[in-house]
Amino acid sequence: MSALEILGLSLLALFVLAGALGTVLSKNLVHSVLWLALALVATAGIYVRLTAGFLAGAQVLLYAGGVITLAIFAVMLSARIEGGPIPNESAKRGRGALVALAVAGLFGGVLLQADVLAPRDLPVVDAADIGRSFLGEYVLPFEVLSVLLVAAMIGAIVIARREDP
Amino acid sequence: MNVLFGSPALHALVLGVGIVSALLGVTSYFIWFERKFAGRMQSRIGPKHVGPYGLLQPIADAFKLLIKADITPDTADRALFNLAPLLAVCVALLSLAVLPLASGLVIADLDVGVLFFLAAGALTVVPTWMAGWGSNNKYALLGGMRAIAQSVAYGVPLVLAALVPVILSGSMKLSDIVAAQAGGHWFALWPPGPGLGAGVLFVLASLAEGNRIPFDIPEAESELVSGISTEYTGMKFGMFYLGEYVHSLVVAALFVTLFLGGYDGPGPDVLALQLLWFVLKVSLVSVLLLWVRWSYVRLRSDQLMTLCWKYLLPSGLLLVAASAVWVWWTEQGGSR
Amino acid sequence: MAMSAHATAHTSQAKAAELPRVPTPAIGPRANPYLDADSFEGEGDLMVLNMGPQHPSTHGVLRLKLWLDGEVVIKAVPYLGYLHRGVEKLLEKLSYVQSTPIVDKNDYVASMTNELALVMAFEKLEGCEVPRRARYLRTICAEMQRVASHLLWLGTFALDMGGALGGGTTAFMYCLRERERILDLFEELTGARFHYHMMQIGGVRHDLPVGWDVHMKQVAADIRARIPEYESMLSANPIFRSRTKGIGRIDARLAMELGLSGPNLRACGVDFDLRRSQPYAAYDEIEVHSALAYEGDVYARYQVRVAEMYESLRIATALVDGVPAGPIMGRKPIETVNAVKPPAGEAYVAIDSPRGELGCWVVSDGSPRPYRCKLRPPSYHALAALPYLLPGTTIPDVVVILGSLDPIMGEADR
Amino acid sequence: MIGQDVAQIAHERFGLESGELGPSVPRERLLEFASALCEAGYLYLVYISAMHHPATKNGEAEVPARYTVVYRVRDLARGLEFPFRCEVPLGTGVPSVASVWAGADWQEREAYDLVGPVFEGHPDLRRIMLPEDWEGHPLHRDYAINTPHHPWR
Repeated sequence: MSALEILGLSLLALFVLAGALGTVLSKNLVHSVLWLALALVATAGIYVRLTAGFLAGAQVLLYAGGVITLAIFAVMLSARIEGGPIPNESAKRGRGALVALAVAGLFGGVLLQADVLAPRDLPVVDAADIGRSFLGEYVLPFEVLSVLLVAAMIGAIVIARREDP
Repeated sequence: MNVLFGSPALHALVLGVGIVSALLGVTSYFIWFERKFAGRMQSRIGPKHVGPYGLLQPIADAFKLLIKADITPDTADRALFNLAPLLAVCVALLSLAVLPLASGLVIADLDVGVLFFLAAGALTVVPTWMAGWGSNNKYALLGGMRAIAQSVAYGVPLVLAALVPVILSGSMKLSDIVAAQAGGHWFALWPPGPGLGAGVLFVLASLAEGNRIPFDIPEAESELVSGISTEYTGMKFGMFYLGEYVHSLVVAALFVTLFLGGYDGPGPDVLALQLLWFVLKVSLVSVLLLWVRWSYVRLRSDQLMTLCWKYLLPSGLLLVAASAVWVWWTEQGGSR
Repeated sequence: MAMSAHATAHTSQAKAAELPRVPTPAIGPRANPYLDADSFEGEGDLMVLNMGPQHPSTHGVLRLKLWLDGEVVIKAVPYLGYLHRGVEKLLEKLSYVQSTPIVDKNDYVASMTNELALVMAFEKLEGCEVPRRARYLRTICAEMQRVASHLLWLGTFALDMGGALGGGTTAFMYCLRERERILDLFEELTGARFHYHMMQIGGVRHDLPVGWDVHMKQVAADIRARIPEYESMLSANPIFRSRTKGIGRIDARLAMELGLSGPNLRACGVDFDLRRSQPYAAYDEIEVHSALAYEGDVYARYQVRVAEMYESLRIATALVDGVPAGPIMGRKPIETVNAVKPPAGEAYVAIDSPRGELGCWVVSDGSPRPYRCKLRPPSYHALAALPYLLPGTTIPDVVVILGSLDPIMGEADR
Repeated sequence: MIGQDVAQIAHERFGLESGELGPSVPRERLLEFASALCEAGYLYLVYISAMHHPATKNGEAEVPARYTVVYRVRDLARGLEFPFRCEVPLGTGVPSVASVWAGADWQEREAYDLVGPVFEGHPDLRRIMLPEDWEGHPLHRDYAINTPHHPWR
């Protein structure tokens, strides 16, 4: 890896970190959602660096375009939307930090064992390969997942439907 | 990857700066053209005082916007309010990265070009909503909420419409899609059904995602005063304006690339000629869009949703299925 | 000419026999939309939106306080008075002669009709006869004014539909282009383009200039040929139809109780036209076919107004050919401010202005100033329908419904 | 055209004589009279207005200050009109006819705002033209033209 690439990757990592911290630490719920958007888009940038372009595109399209939008909807529907900022009081910060530290330790341990810093050639996975593996090797999990999603969707409609016709 | 200037990084840098500045210039004159065009449509003249035929009007407008008072409301969410116009322009410019203007003349010919464009389109809603929320104005908030609903809804038919050329060409790389249409096999013309249908769907959904008339309900000046841009003044307002026009030009360019053969046209494959064909096609599509814009009144927000979920989405699914069947049939032995 | 499909016409000859007898439902307590107007005990959190008085689509300075659930209006309360200029008080302080220019500014897009109602009330009070030529000129002016007013309405209505930077402006520009030609006609006749001061007690102020009739007929023919173009741009457009049909429906009974008049009333299927039931000016000499629609929704009001434009052009063209010779004033010239002194008494005169029944109720105590002068503005009555029409609609519909009632705040607030 | 049918009703049921200006209905029977009109087909409310007469001396007899509230209704099907009025001394309310004709709501509000009579039983009697904090009623004959008022917000 060249120095430039390391710099770029660290910058992206910094963005992800800032986004994640902003999400949990921001006092304003709306800001939290937007920090989350930053974290998600920066993650997509890391995917691009890892030559997983398809994954990056899907990440932005689904997470930044879909999930963030739904999060905004959820915020708007649950809070009174007139006037000033919507407060975001995080409860039990200490325990949260503890869990976060534990997770970080876990990931760190795994990463150190996996020897990620060793230089190697990244395999180029293009969209066609992903498509083939979805419809070939992994066709059963893929279809089971789609059935699950359809079931979830039907369930959501059933729950959301009003009692009166 | 076809590289014109030394390393890929240098290539992207030079082309990126060049294309973006060219596009900004083109956009300001596109606005001038639109004003002239609308003027002629409405039996009036349009700008004519600044320079010959009002040609210096865009420059005057830019100066006017720059010297206007830049007001941030006291109760606004300052960070979001000030960041939103900047992001709006940036996001609108993002799609340019994958757009092949001529053979080899592309900033980054990504393998997943179509996906990149769709992802960039999905991002447009974030600055719009930031503006709507950050203004702390009820009209702006309503506009922002409308923008979100619209973007969530119209993202789906947009993906389906863009999927059709991907299926037909077998690639998500925009240069491959253009190559697949070479020699006049434009997807809007051939195969007869799905291509044209998807093209229309693409334009409708992109107009809706870019909040252009007749789908401009987040701005809706007769109802919401000016929607998301109600509180914006000066150049910050100008950036929204610019972003909207850039977006509409990019949509026209992508429509040309995906459905009208991109830079493909009669004559030898030289850069200048390809560029000419591309510009010509984009201009034609843009004029068509202007015509629609200056002829139609706005849809109501709920009608917009009905149109999307009840008509565009099913027809998009149908078009995708039809194009898949077409590809299967041609591979089975039918010939092109 | 393409008269709208649902618009039918009745002639003045057969009016009494053909008029549909309106059913009289039992009178009962009616839910009043104003109850506790400043607060609202609704379910959940409602957003209160003040639409106006500064808003692009409130036709001047109307303020609507809307209680919104998302975009759906739960309750709407109009607030008036932002353009209140105390005209009725002014009329009490000015002499009869001085009053006509004041009311010019009430309905500022149809000035001719304002003056006409006021002047006719004074004439009735005074018992003054108006010569036939003056009555013809008044009728021609009133009908051309109706076309100009409806053209402006059509244009602004298209703007309300949306597209102030799009399709709406295109229709607006076309309509203003035609209206401009009528203003030119009035300028030729009176020297003014907006506030004409054409009518005066006993007749009209200006006689026809030479060649005006030819000019007018040309303008009328041109506009008549162009209106189908606007119809093809608006009512032939599915977006326009889907945004107007079934929206803002008002039933005939409520329309009558509220005193809606003119096109707003005729769009509810009530065939009532002051030009036929109480012919004034020269309407007793010409057949008036008033347009009628039955749905009572926004689209019906649009249809009625478009059909009225054809009819007004026909009336004006027919009359201008037969303008009789004679004087244009029925009394000796008014030379002093206090020259008009009607005997003590009261009079109410109403005319069918472009917006509906424009009435004037004058009380005289024998002095040169009215004791009391009340104007009955059709816009005020039309706005009273808003609290009944708006709940249950969405914000885009609010603008469209308001526009379809064609209120002019200068007239409603006076 | 004045509706003779209602003039007859007014004469027979209420004992009122209606001349050119219509009958003067006593305030106690106003609501009853309005309902009778509405039942007779006079569904269209043309206008409600009011005027104020200051106290005058008619020879020796003193005529107290009073309000005259005037009404005009119409039967659209037959094209007949019928005006009537109600006179009350200052300080006495007039029954509201908003329960009979929905349009009376705004008409009475305007009359109250500009002239001053109070309509009893009105669902929401507020000023409509003038600001809420306005003092006095401008079309009152005694209203001084230089009455101070708060600036319009």
